[in-house]
Amino acid sequence: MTNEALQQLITSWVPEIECTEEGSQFLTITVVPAKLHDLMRKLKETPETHFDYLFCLTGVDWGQALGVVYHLESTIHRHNIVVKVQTEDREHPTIDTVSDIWATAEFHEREVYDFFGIQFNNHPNMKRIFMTEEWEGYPLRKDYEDEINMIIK
Amino acid sequence: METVIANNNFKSEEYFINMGPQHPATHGVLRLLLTIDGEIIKKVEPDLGYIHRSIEKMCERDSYQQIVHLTDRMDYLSANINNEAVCLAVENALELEIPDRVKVIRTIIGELTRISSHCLWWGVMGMDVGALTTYFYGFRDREMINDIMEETCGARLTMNYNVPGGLMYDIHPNFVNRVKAFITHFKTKIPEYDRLLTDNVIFQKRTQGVGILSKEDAISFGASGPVGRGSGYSCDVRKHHPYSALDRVKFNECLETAGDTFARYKVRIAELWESLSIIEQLIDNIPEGEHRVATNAVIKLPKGEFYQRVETARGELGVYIISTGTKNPYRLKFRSPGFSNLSLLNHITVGGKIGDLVATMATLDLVIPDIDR
Amino acid sequence: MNVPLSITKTIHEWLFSAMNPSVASGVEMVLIALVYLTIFAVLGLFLVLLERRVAAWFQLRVGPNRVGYQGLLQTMADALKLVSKELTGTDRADKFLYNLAPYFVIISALMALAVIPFSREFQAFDINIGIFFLIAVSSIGVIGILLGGWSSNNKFALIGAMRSGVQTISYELSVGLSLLTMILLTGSLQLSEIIEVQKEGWLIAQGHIPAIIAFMIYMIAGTAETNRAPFDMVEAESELGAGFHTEYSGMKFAYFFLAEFINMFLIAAIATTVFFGGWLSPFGITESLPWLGVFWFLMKTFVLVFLMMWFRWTFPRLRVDQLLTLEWKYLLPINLVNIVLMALLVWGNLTLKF
Amino acid sequence: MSYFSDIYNGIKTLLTGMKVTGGYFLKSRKGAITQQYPDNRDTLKMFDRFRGEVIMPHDENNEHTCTGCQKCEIACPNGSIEIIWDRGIDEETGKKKKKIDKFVYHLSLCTMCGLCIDACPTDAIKWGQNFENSVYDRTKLTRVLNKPGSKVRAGVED
Repeated sequence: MTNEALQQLITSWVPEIECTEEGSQFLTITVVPAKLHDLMRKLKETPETHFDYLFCLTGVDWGQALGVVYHLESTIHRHNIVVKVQTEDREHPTIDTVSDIWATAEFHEREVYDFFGIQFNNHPNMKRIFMTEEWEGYPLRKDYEDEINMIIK
Repeated sequence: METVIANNNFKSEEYFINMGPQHPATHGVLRLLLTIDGEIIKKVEPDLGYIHRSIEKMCERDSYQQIVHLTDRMDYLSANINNEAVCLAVENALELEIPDRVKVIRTIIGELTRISSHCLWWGVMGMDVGALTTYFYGFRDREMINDIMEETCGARLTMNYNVPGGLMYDIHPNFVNRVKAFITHFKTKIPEYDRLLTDNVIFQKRTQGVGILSKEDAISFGASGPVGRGSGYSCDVRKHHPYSALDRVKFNECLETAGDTFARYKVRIAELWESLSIIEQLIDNIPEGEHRVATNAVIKLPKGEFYQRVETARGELGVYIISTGTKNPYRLKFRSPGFSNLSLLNHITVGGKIGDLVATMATLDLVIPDIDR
Repeated sequence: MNVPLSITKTIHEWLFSAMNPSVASGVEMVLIALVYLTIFAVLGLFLVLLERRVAAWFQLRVGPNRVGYQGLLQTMADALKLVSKELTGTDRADKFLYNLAPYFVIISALMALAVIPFSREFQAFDINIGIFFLIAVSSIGVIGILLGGWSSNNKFALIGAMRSGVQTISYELSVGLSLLTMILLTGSLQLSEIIEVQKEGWLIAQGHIPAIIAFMIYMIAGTAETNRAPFDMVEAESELGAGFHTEYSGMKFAYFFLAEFINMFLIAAIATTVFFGGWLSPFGITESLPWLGVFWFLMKTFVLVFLMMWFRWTFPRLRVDQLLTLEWKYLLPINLVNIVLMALLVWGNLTLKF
Repeated sequence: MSYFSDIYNGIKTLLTGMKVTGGYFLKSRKGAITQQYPDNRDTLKMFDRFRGEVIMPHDENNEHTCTGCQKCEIACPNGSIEIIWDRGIDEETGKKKKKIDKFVYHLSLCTMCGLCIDACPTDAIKWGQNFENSVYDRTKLTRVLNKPGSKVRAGVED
């Protein structure tokens, strides 16, 4: 499926998304957290899209907002899409989990939680994965400070 | 410790055991929290982070040339392929035209790296199922590749041979002859691997029907590399998204359908042959030319997002760079193959014995620094 | 007919002529004890060295070659190191059983060593139930392993010990039955008698097909009995760390280690005695020189020991359920059929004698 | 019947495996792949490109080619290189110019990535092939690469 066709199809499902192809080799769509889970399920289950392979899940600190970027590929049609979701709440950011759609998301979401502090709703095992349980702060956030262990050039 | 037990809701027959972080079968500092009933595994929960160095955070303060050397320290057995991934991402972002010579050399060195990684894996696989001698035979062949690497790149493990724009130095004059000598040597050794381990009845009984991963699960768990291909899932990045000189060589994607430990083993052995064939196709016609394109001393990527996928010895490595136009990346994410492959460990080992867990883990071929970036 | 305790007749007679009988037998016992302890230590250290060198040669390495000529003193140095090491133990371990366990293992190995006929004269205790005694004593060792694993207060050690229990109980049957097959030929349990019978040809030749089958079963079961690879479920370093002796250090560990190697020697020595004519020379070529018996005996034993090392450095390890499958589904039924076959052979007088 | 063919095939594969190891056992005398390391020190030669440590070659007049441009210091990802420099008066021209006082190299921080040598415009630093770098005191790993009294070779800066 071409990027235009994909874009049309997805806009027909969820009208309020932003699509762009600028600055990236993939079609990128941005969606609000509330619509994320439905959209993802549709992307996976609709035969025309069939995005069954979540090959990358990245947490990003955009300064104002915290976000997650999902890179999806279809193993049948071999097309890709990037889905972005953002939340403005830096104190208690929450986003719906997609680990029920792609099992690989379980570990990747734990990693994002560990480093960015984004809570994933309905995640089966939402706890830190790399850091110790009692670690304070979320190290990959831009405002994270650690005077002892961090060297800033 | 106490909290772990409290969270596990044991039945009376079950008990809890710590496998790692210092355990011979976990190949590094991986810690597995096992819930066991006698010898039967009820639950496997990996506990990670014992050597997490926060490479992604370090990348945010490093220049693009400096990032390359950090990737050596992720999956140290595919160091060259990791370097290549970052360099390709940067070069694509800068829209640099890379000379053919560089592309061919990168591919040859990448495949050599794959062979050396699989040699080590084969040795360790044998050792994990109890055949200690395989380790040394695997290392003997790996040693030849290490010598080639040392002569050309200057180091045996953390080479840092690729730089954005090409290669740090040109290949050594002995390179071609040494690689050819290695190919002739290694072609007689793979059948020996088969005679010693693959055909062995004990080994086959240990691995067949153990740790079965279905194709659907493989895709859902994001398995890649030999782990995915052992389940019949065509996931070779070299085939689907060819990079460097891989679009001009003929090779087969090694697929097995059984999805068990033995299938994953056979995929890797078959990959040894395929990698040899790729090198053979390229080694005789390395094009003349520059080994490096001049770049600015300070590389600034344009604003945007760049994603590069490569196939390391363990599976798909993704480098995701978000750039704001400065000399450092705003965010750099490594999608490491080991992390996704580890996530399916619990799924495929529950119900097996402790011995099965060890054999299965050996074919997942985990490198812990790759998981704990 | 036999003098129950005799290293050599000359020493025995000299002792009894020099002092009164009760003192003499006391001195003799002490002498024997000293000699066997020395044999035990030297043999153990030598076997460890041999294993390391053989392993190195299989693995394209050089092996220990720095301490002494060609590394001959390497294991001595290792033993010294182990002696000087601190004895660590776990918290809340059962201290009494924990300390007792190594002695079980080592004493059972020593007891078994006593009945092995190194040559016609060189046998401490020629008991008339020799084979039976050996089988009985060799299974005491597993109690030591069980105790060691249990009392260590370590789950890996416990799993190792339980595996050991399962394994030894199963493979004891095959060891016993395969030796029983050969006893049908000899008609005696006494080891010196068994060797006497073989003057007409080694039992493996006398009993041809069933004897060869029995030998193969014996070697497999014997390897399993000593917990060596490919049956080293007990230690299984890639699964259990170090198995039952995870928590042992220093000399206590060394006892387990030495006993393991002595047990391997014992299994090979029994096979030599029962299948390969013990100290008898091949085709009687050195019959006029009886003291060469020790040489022949050791040579045959070391060939078998080498075979076991060859197994160890080639094969992968079995899984615990496959271990039991092999015993109960393959070895045991074949063994039972083999006994019947051997009985028919003896009954029909089809044995080969020279 | 598969019961017996299983046994037969099983034993056959085991013997094949033993043949492989046995073959190596017989050839073991000349086949050892390991090196007798401290004994072969005299014959052990590393490859020319081997990255052992960073060195600064000096010629017979005790001159090096480091101008103190600090490109290596910037290129280093780990801060292993510290250049302590000063402005001295050049004897010929009489102008003030930058020259190095101390070229400090922290081997303990170095990851042997080679970026400093790649960045050096005057080839003042090179890879040394020495790999026996173990010391009892880690302060010994901090080295000053320019020899005492050394100076920049004339003409390098042009």
